[in-house]
Amino acid sequence: MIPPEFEYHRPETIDQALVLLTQHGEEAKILAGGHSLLPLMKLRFAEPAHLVDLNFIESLRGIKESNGLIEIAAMTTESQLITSPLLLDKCPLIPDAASQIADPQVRSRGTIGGDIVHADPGNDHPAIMLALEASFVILGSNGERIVPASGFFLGAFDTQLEENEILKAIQVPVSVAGSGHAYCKLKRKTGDFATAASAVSLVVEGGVCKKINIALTNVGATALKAEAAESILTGQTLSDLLMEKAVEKAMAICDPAEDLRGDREYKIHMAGEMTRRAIREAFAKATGGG
Amino acid sequence: MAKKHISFTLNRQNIDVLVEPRELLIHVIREQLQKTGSHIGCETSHCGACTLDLNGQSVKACTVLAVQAEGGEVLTVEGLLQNDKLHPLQEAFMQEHGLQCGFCTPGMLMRAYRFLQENPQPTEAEIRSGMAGNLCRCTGYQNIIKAVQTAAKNMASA
Amino acid sequence: MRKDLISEPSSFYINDGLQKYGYWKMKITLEKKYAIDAPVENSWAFLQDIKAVAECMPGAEITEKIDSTHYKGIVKVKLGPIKMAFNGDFNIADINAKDKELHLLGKGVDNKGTSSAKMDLVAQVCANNHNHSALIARAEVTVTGKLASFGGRMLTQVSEQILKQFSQQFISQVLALDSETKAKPVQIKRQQNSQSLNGLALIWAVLTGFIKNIFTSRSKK
Amino acid sequence: MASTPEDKQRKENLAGIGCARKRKEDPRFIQGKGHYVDDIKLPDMVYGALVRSPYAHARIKGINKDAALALPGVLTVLTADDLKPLKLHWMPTLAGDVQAVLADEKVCFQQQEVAMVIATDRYIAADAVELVEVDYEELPALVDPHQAMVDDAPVIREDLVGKDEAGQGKRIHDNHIFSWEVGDKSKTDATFKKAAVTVKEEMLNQRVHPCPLETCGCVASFDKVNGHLTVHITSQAPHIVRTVVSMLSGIAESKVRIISPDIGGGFGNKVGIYPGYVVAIVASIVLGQPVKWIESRIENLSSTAFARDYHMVGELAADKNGLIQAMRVNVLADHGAFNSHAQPTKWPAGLFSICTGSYDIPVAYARVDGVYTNKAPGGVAYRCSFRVTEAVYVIERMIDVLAKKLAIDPAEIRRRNFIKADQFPYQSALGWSYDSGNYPAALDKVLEAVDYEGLRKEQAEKRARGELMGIGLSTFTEIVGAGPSKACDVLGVGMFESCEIRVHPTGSVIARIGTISQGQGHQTTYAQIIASELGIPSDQIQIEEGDTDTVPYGLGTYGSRSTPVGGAAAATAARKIRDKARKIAAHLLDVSEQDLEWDIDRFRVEGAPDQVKTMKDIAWAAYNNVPDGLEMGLESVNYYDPPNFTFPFGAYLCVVDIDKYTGETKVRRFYALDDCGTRINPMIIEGQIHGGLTEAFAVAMEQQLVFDESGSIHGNSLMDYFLPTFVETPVWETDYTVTPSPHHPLGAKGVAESPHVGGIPCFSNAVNDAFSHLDIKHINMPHSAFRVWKTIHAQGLDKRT
Repeated sequence: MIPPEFEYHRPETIDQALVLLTQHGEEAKILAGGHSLLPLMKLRFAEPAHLVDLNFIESLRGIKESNGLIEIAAMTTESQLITSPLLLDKCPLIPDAASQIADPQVRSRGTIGGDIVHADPGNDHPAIMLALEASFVILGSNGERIVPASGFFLGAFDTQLEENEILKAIQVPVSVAGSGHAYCKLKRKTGDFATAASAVSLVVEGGVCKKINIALTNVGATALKAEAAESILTGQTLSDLLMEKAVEKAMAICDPAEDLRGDREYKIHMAGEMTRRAIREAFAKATGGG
Repeated sequence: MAKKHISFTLNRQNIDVLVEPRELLIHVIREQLQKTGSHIGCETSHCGACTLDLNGQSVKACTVLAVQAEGGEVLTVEGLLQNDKLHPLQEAFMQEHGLQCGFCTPGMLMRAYRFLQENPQPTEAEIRSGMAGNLCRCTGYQNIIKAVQTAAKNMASA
Repeated sequence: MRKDLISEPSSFYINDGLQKYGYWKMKITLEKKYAIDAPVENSWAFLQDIKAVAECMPGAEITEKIDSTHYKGIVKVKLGPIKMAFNGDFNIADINAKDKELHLLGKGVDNKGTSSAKMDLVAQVCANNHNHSALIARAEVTVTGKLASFGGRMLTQVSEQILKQFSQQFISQVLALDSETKAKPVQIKRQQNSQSLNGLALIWAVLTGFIKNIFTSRSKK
Repeated sequence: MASTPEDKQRKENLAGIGCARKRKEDPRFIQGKGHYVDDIKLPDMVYGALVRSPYAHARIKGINKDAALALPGVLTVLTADDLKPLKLHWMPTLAGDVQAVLADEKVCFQQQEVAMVIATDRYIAADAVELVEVDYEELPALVDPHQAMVDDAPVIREDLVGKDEAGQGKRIHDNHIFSWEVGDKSKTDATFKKAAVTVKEEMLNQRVHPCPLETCGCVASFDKVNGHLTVHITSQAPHIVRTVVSMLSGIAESKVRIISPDIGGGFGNKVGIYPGYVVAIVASIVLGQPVKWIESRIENLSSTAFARDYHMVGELAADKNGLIQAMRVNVLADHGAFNSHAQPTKWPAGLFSICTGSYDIPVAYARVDGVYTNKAPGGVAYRCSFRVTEAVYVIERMIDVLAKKLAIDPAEIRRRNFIKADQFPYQSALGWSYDSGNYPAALDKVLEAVDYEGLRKEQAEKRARGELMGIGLSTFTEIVGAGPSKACDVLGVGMFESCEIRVHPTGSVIARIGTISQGQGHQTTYAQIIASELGIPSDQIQIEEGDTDTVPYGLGTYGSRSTPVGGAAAATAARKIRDKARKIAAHLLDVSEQDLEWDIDRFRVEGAPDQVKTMKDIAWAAYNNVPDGLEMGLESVNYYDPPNFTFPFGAYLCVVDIDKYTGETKVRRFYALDDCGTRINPMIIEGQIHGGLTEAFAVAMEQQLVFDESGSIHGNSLMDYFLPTFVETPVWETDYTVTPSPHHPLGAKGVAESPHVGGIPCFSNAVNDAFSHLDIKHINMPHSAFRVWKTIHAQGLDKRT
């Protein structure tokens, strides 16, 4: 379990990092928290000739709010997300989900940007991003572009981010009055990927679900947005009947791979169960019951 | 690959070593610097036996490159003893029988050390989640929890 | 010999799905049907051109023709940060002109000696209505070693993902037979950056140049 | 004698037997000064790394080392062909078989050792492993043991073709290793035929791995100048390693020194002798430099010593009141590619015949057949005595199956069948003589402590509401302390244990014992035993283990043999010293020996309480003033050959709640009462029980080494392999009764393995009990959420109305 040789780069600005990425092309990989990449390198599945370490770029850290948007710099660690007063107040779904990722030590290195860009179907933030309608601020040598989370994830380990681009920040809207969130994740043990998980973000007005986003983790090649399930509930008051209909729709889009966590049938049902629980919990929070 | 000079502090001492970029922090600490208290148990960042304190945070040193410690502050179990006085956690682990084979113990102590700074008066549930990144095969954790509680109590009254 | 000890294992394994009492089926069995907007003659002609089919797959390369049915080649796989290269042997076990069917075997060990991959493929083209054709592919993919232990989680999903891209290539190549000019590769993001096959469908892909479009059924035993 | 406060004080000063004193080994561990194999760094030390097979079964057509050798820093690459001239390419196993050190022409399991690269540092070694090119021709893999003996099964061990035995009796197929049977078959069969009630169930003790937190490894150092070989090694049995190494290498045993330093947990994983050790030793001899080889975690889980893989068919015959009349068990044992399970040599199925458990079963019959498959070799005792977990599982599950069939409460059916307290020593149908026990008392204490009736009532209410709650019981009997040398040996060496004690002139002590601690706290426990026997404070007693140059020959630590055998050796050696001390005291006090009585830490003259000589006084005198005809000095050696095994027992109860929508099982309560006879250090005992229960929990709920049809191993890293964390681990409640062993000098029985052995069926019974109102007789382990849910879903219990 020894990584192969590589050259290590430690840029101090994003521009320096972009130059390095352009210079080394596909031979370069970005090192963020390292808890996905370094194990892959130790297994010798990944052998980048150049590692560009973003850990020392100040501008990639921090969480701030402006114009109704919260902007989370990509290298913000999971533990920073969990303890951010701003997020706890205005976007509690992110700290809630982050606290369910891995373990304390891994969370002190692992970053939100790394989790998103690595796009392992088992990673948690992609579904959270879909549920929050987040956008990604991406920097390349041609400048900045902003890409919505929806459509960003192309497949397992595959996103719209090009090899010479860097995810700079994540933008999420500030949660509005009457909103509720939940992330329900079933896992075998601490440190494991989800067997299945469901992220729900919704807004309730007068008992009616004005808006709901549902996204699923680890039951497909990417995080999945359960749109059909959302439309069942949108504009409705929550009932057991509608809930079951929505859960059925969410299960219908799942296409998980079987592994030691369970077979397809189990995972699909668990995606359904986690969705059911997340909707309930989010509703309860939105209506003051949580 | 060309080796790099890096410097950092290890247990409050200035250190200057020559490392390959790919060298893992745990290997440099254990083999070059001969501080063998931190152990290697799984190599995939699951067991926590290599846990040490880097810049005021608990990290698993099997998944950190030594070059990433450049300019940083590293504290290992060997640095817990100060002025020949054991840390209250060390005392408590002995008192409560919080260790058996001793292999996970340095990582446990280092995580508990940081955890009690993050949360000086934890509940049992908080200890369980706050220590969840460290595996022990011998104790069943119950006595480690007691040890952390005892240390928290002793530190509060000290 | 004790019959009671070697009897059917099934009764042992109460309450289990595929993950029986510690034995897990890693073999991926796929059966797919793809519509091709070209006459069956073209599809059949292309199907027999092993090298052309191989070249449909970025990252795959036939390096040596041993005889008319045996080839050596390399398949490079890229999936996010993961890169692997397999050195393999390919063997055309049977070409059946009557059924327009090709049976291929491929296997290889990765260049680190820690994983292997194997494929058994039967590919068949048939006429569809009006100058159209279809391809039916039945494939079994097996991986062993480190790739099976640590990459198994991704195998099915990734295979499918890759195929989607590959099929676009293949279609354009068959269609190009009509226009007598070689079609340009379909522009897929990954190919701009890499000559590697983006995924674990790998060896399979070399031999399944034939595979296109939509898959119709899938089973995994 | 009346106990005065002063007497009490003297006793306390000893911190001897019964004292929950702090451990003597802890100060070094908590300061990072433990000394484990990978901490060792010798001058000129180089590093070995193994090239392993990606195939479960393949022929090796060629190995090309050129590219590896060309890498700067690579010193050599060793393959089977290099070991052949030394006749070291195969080695004997502890089970009478042979095992390839490096694959000889074919590989028989995935990750089998094919070559070892030696390089100047571990980074270069890791790089070079990839450069060794091995040309394989894949062969069909045999993964399912049930298919091992079919006619056209692939032959795994070509080296054994034509041989009708492989070290453990007659074989009937190329993939067959042995058949072992015990008991009266015809009587058993006859009883089954006429029994009012019979039950039969197939059950699996799945393949698991002990997975200590420290992996296996060694540093081999051959001194070319004087021909001495020193090996620092993670071994639970260093003397056995010395004997085997000497036999293999031809180096005189006196020139081989094996040192087991601090060991980061063993649990059975570190009993065997692994190819990596042997190749490192050869490499050190060839290179004349110290060679370090340390497994990675993946290598550890994939290649060294798994446990269990017992496919069992259990049967009970009973009358209509649930009184068991006969038991029959058939087992198919998957031993992997080489028979290298670690058992006493003559016991191919270990002590499996303890499977009649705590019950008075008149007749029984058990048969075990071992087969080869294309999987890693092993079959070790994972925190248990040899095959005892398997045995206890089958009886503890079967008695629940019988209870269900007869609609008798599981506690009640146990009570009806228990061996009664006045039946001890009890002769079991399968040949054991149980030393002592009081099973009903233990069970009653547990049932009362948890309000068993209340729990059953709650369960009934929950079932009415459609909720799943289970109550599991386990009233187990273990057999530990191997063992009497007339019955037990390892490679011909009897399974005695040894202790050498020296009392220094100023009254402190060093004692050396042939066992080796892997966390059990021997330095403390043995010191306490000797403290009480000699009247010298345990703080002043230094315990040394693990160095074969200084420690007398011992068989090591596994199968809970340290206290039952090593502790007995320590007590007996100490008593020899006390006997001599009595002579010296009599001489000093000028009385006859018979006039003296022992009083905590001194001899006193009977009837003259002021006339005393403390052990400290006597120690000094032993070096300057002994009676005529007595040797100077105060030391002794004892090789203790136990007259019998010991039979610890316990009663456990587990309450689980199952989430019927996810299959997750929550252990709400676990109450463990253990009876290990005399208790030496209650704190350490409790710690051992916590640890053993946690490992039992892991095995019952989630641990499994999984293989696919090509023989690839899955779940072989800590990503998948289940080691419970703080979060998953339940809270443990412990309790005890004390029924001393009549034949052990201290009455102690051993405890560390009971919680594992008794815990596994308890969890499993609890999960099964949650479904006992349905038509489900037995659900196999592991009871992972996934597998439990499959049962729930098949029954339609998760339907929402």
